[in-house]
Amino acid sequence: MDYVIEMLDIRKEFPGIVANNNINLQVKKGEIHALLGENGAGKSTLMNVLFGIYQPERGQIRVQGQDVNITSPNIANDLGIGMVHQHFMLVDTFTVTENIVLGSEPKKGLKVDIAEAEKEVQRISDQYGLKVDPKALVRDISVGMQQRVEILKMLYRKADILILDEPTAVLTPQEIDELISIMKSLVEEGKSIILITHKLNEIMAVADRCTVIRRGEGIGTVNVNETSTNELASMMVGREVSFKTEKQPAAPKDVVLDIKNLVAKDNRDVDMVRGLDLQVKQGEIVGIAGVDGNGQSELVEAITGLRPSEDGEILLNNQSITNMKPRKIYEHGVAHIPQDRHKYGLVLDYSIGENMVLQTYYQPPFTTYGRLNFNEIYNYAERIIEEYDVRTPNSLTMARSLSGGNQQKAIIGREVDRSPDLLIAAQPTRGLDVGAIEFIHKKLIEERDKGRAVLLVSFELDEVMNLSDRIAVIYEGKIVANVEPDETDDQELGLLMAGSQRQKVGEPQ
Amino acid sequence: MSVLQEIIPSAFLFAAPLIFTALGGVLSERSGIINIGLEGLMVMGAFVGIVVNLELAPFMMENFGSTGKLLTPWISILVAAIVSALFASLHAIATVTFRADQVVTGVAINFLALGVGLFLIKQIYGKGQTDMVDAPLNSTDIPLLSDIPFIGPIFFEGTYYTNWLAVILAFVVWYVIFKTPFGLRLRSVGEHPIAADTVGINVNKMRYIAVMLSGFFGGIGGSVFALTFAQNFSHGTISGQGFIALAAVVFGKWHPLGALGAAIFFGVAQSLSVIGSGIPLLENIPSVYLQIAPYVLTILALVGLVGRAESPKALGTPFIKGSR
Amino acid sequence: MILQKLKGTWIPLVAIGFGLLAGAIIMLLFGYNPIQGYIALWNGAFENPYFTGETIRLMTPYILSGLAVAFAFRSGLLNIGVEGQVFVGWLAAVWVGTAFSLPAFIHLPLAILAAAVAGGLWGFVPGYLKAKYQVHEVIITIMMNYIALYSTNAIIRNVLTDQGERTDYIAESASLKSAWLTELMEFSNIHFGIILAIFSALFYWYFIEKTKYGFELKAVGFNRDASKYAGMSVKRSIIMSMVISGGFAGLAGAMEGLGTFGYMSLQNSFTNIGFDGIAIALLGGNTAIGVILASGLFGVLKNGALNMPTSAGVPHELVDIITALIIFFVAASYMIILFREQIISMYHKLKHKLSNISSKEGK
Amino acid sequence: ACGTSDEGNADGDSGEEKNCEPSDDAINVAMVTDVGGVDDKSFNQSAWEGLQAYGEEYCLEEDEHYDYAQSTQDADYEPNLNRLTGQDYELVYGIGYKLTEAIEKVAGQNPDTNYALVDEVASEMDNLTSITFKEHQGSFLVGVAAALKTESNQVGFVGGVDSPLINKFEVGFEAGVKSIDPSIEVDVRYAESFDDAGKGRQIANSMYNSGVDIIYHAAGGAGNGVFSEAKDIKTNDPESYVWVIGVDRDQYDEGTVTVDGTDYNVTFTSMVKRVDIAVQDVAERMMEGDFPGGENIEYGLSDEGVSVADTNEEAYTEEIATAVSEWEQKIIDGELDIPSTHDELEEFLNNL
Ligand SMILES: Nc1ncnc2c1ncn2[C@@H]1O[C@H](COP(=O)(O)OP(=O)(O)OP(=O)(O)O)[C@@H](O)[C@H]1O
Ligand SMILES: Nc1ncnc2c1ncn2[C@@H]1O[C@H](COP(=O)(O)OP(=O)(O)OP(=O)(O)O)[C@@H](O)[C@H]1O
Ligand SMILES: [Mg+2]
Ligand SMILES: [Mg+2]
Repeated sequence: MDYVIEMLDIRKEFPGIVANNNINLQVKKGEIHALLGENGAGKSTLMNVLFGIYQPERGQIRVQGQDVNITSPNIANDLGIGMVHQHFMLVDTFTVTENIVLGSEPKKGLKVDIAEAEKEVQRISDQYGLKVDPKALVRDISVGMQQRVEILKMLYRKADILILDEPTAVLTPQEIDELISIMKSLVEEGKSIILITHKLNEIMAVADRCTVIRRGEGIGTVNVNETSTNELASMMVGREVSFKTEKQPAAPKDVVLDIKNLVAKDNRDVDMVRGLDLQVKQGEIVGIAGVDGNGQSELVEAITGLRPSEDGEILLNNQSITNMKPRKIYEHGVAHIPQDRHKYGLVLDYSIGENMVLQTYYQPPFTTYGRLNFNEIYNYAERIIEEYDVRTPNSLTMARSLSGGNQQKAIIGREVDRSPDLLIAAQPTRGLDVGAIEFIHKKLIEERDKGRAVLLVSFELDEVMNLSDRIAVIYEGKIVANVEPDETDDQELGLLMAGSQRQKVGEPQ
Repeated sequence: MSVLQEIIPSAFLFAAPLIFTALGGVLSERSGIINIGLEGLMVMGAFVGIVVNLELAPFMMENFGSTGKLLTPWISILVAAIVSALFASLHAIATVTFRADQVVTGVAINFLALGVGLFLIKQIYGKGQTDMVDAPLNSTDIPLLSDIPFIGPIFFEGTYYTNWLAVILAFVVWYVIFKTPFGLRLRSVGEHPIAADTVGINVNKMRYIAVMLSGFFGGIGGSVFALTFAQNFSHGTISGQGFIALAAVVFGKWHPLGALGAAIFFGVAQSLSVIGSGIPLLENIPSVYLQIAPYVLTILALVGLVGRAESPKALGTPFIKGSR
Repeated sequence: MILQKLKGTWIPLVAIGFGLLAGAIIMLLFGYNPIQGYIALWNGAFENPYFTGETIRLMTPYILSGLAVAFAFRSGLLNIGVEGQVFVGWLAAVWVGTAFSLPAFIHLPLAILAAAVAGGLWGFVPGYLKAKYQVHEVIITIMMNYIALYSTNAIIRNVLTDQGERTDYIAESASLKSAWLTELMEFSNIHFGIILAIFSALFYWYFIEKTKYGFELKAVGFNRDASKYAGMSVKRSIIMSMVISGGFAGLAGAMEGLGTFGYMSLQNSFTNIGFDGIAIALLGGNTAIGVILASGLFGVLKNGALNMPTSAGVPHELVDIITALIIFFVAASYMIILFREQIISMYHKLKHKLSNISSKEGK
Repeated sequence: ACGTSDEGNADGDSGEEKNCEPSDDAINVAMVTDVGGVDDKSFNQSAWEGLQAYGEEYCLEEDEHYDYAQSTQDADYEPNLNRLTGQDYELVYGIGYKLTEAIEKVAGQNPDTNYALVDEVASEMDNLTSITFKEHQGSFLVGVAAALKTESNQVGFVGGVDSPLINKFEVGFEAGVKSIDPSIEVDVRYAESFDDAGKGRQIANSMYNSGVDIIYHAAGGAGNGVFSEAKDIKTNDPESYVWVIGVDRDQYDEGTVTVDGTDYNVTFTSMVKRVDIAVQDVAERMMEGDFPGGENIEYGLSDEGVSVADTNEEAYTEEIATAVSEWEQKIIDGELDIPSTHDELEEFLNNL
């Protein structure tokens, strides 16, 4: 059998941790090969080894049957390997084209031939149906387009073997569909794809085969059409998992959050929230469904005081919290799981313990007479770590050294444990594995059942549908529909999110 | 004589060394390496420029007469630039290869340059400062251009080729940074080194080049300063110009033409403060106000006009391959 | 945790070793006797109580300027303005010291306070501009240095004196000097400032490590967005950090005004106390105890350097070179770590070889 | 001690063999520089030359019988004085007014050693003498010369830091100029630094542009900028009429310009301050058992403590020299009191 890629018996260690051990990965030409594993299982590490960013301690790599020694991304490029990294590798201040040609620029005299480059980018993007604006600045484009820029980067370099590390984690359902069709057309062109994802249904939908790794060890490779999501999931976690989160019907009571005619601007001074109304009651989960960039982030930031409200009113338990300082808003009983955990959620250079009191450090018992009480802080942190199953050596460990999933669990523990009246969860499971997702979903429902109001913002329809007691669809800064999850389906939600009016059931807007 | 004709040449003269040095700063910082050592790089440039000039001038004048004398400062500047580039490689080794704190290494560069310069002066000349050079840079009227009415006398009469070299270099650096593949790569390294690495750009090499270029430019700046102003080398020859150049880098928002403008702004502010006491209108203002005027003006300009400058994102962070 | 902290301390020690070694090599290259040179350095710093006292006197302002830089560093700010803050602190201390006649227990604290306040004000400007208008603190602090230099000179000339070169001596009641200390150290200029400096270091440690304010400041230093998210006031932290940093620097000025000199004279250029402070802060890893030790090193080197030309004929600039190299080596601690790894692996290889040999011999 | 010896000056290097024995009654002397350092081309250097000359005269060894300690900051003065005292030097000089406080203190603590302060009057002590110079007298004479030389009737003064000491130069100069012709304008500016040659040059540029043709500088390193500017003007136009008056030492060498093989010199004259003579003089008086403790010896025109350089014979003409020496005589004879402060200047000008 011809394999385009063979990684045999790979071992990669980091100080104090074996990220990959005995891993085998064989990719056939023209297939989409999924790589599955929990957070921290070692998927990205394995791909970074293949792409020449890390050197393995042991093992062998063959490309098109040839033994190779990939010591740098350059060599990987030359071998036709391209990679879209889990965290995008784009320079914000550059244009799309500049990002794509960076490192292999077409020249005219001494100059970068930008016009030629733009033409080429346009050509490739037309060829594969990747809609991008070659002249746009990367910082101004949506995440989905950034994703496509990353793919273009590989295609521009004429890569035949494409590695996509969790490409769908940040995409909207529509964008995911687009990506899937892009991937299919790429393999038709004879390219091979290694796809990392936590979403089993995506694997079922596009992949031909799937290799599973667990805690750094290779578990095995299966043909996708001979397996089921359940089997994949249990291979991955090593036990049975359930997908549909069990929950009782909601029993909503008093209104906790009441937003009236809210207006908020984004960083470029453009109105993003434009007269939005929203209510969340005790004991219910309200899911905000919408395509990224319709004012979700601005809405959450306005509620939490991180962004000024230009107009309208935000009431919490009938008291206005409009334009209060974030600290005052927390003190009024709001908790917030932020959407970007590295940027907002954690001080990566603080210990996990210190991060657990990031909002409450100044209150007793953590501070008495201005002095921090480290015993109290670390005891408290140990309790959260215990309760929320945060996998870390101890509470003195730096937040930076935890895996993404565990960082997220820590944040959720911190926010939930404050017993807020209103819990805002923005993309709480982004990039997490099914085990972690299951855990977090359970926690959110538990909170609801304790009588808290939960506002969920997510780009993943499944999540919104699964968890919410009520779905509010956001479009261009307004709530355009309020629907019950069991009275709607993906199809209809998708249309609403794209701005079409609702016709079937519920109150007309 | 018009006030402009008085202020501009003197401002320009003062600005030229700042422009060179600030361009170096822009290059280095664009690659992500903070360069507080600009002062030290200027010191090194001044030291080498003066010593080479002193040693070379007799030979050149003997063999090539007045052409030799004209050439001497240029050779001195070139040698100073090269030596300073080598000297700056220390900063590169420390910050790039050994991931040293860039601010602190810069401070060390400043100490080291002065220490080495004075130590060697003592070894060479047996005293703490050199004599004045015989072949300094001299002003000239630029042929043709100085005949242009109005503009000519202000910009091209009694000016220095180094002034214009500075301006031209600012445009060259601008072109290089924003138009060439090298510049694109340089900027990517300063903004997102990990991304640059994944497309096969050698981040460390780019940073070495940028820092050494900053030494090269700083060396030009220092030697031009020494060869126009003090014309000798001592502990006080370079007294803060490097820091002003650093300010010009930030003031100019890490843009070569911005740095050019900022340096000229400093030059004008400085010559206003100098000339002010000779202008009847300003004569009665206590001199301290004129002395602090350039610095106060800078602050006001930053607050009022320029506002927030966005530095290269990776500025100050060492690149560790494979880090997340 | 203690082990983790201790792990870092060997690096500066090795760096100092490397720096001195490099200095010795330079001395050999240029025909000086390094042993004599270093003996002269040592004697210059410690030969008798007088010089020891002078060394301590020299390190006193360094402790404070080091703390000033370190404090700002901790909240992610680079205070290059310590030079200027030292000047205004010095001036304020001397001003209060000369203008009033008060009992010592009021006068001295008042003069010290004035210095801290003046330095703090000088730090407030860049802090405020950074917080409010987002202008880079580096450039503002550089500008503020020059403004301080020229304004203090103007005030000395026009306000504190009638076109004089230096102010009057401060009143006895505002002086940090004490007959007792002076006698103990054979008339050296050591003064009680050292105690103030050490207390400041204690304060620094307590504030940064143990209080909620320190917690907030460090969080802002590490991650502004997360701090803002967590409800901390980023602006207030930035301003507070620059003010306190400037306050430390002002105290360093008070050491000169109330301790070493007892007056302030027209300044021709900067004192370097602030620039040295940057190096000291790093050398000390931005910790209180580290800053004290690093200041000690600077005190010894600078004071000892003065003795090198007269006692060993070595130009004192050599010490500047050595100091710079030490800073380099500390900054590039990664090099030292690599160096250690190299040595360890060499040691293991050697051991391996030796055991191979011995096992062969065994056969 | 350091490196190669400079052309022929008595560096005292161990290299050269001496064919004489140190004189028995010679005393061991040393000096502490201010931050300018021993090579400042100014009074520190001049003082050291005085000590070297003294060493030469009595066949002494540097480092053993005479030496200097260099200060890098103001706080170094006292330790340096103490260090030299501890090394058993019998007479220790402090060079520069900045050492006043330090030397007073050290002298008080070490009654067995003698001290001498240059450039400032110290408080009275048996083992401390003060050496000052009547810079205003010398400055007056170069002012006279400048007034006779100027064609534009505009002259300039560039000072380092505006301070009483530098004011003496300024005031004397202005008095001299106005004594010849009260209508001559004197443009006075300060660089506010002794180091910043850039500023010195910009000031000079501005002055020459505004018509000044002679600049007297008392600005140390910043004064180099004045020379640079004048030399640049001269290089471009050898016919141009620009002059610099040097300070402290004869700055003739600083003024040389070669244009197309012809040598010119922009140094019109210099106000020379003979610290070397003064230093040697005090040492010799101590040798003779006549240490002037508690006194202030003021070196002026009469004892050649200050003088006017006449090296540039072409510029500093016979005529000017004659006129200057007439004024000099008047001063020496006490017929004329030269002002040394702004207040005195005002009075002086009123009486013209
Ligand atoms: N540069 C590194 N230094 C130290 N440890 C690392 C490094 N990179 C990864 N690790 C560790 O190696 C293990 C595997 O990480 P990796 O990023 O490969 O996981 P992953 O399977 O991609 O997880 P996720 O789904 O969260 O992206 C984790 O425990 C991680 O903490
Ligand atoms: N990324 C950054 N780099 C440099 N400085 C920053 C950065 N982010 C914030 N700052 C500084 O922090 C200051 C405070 O930020 P911001 O304007 O977000 O404050 P705020 O919390 O909204 O305060 P307020 O509620 O009082 O308006 C800014 O003015 C800026 O000087
Ligand atoms: Mg991953
Ligand atoms: Mg705000």
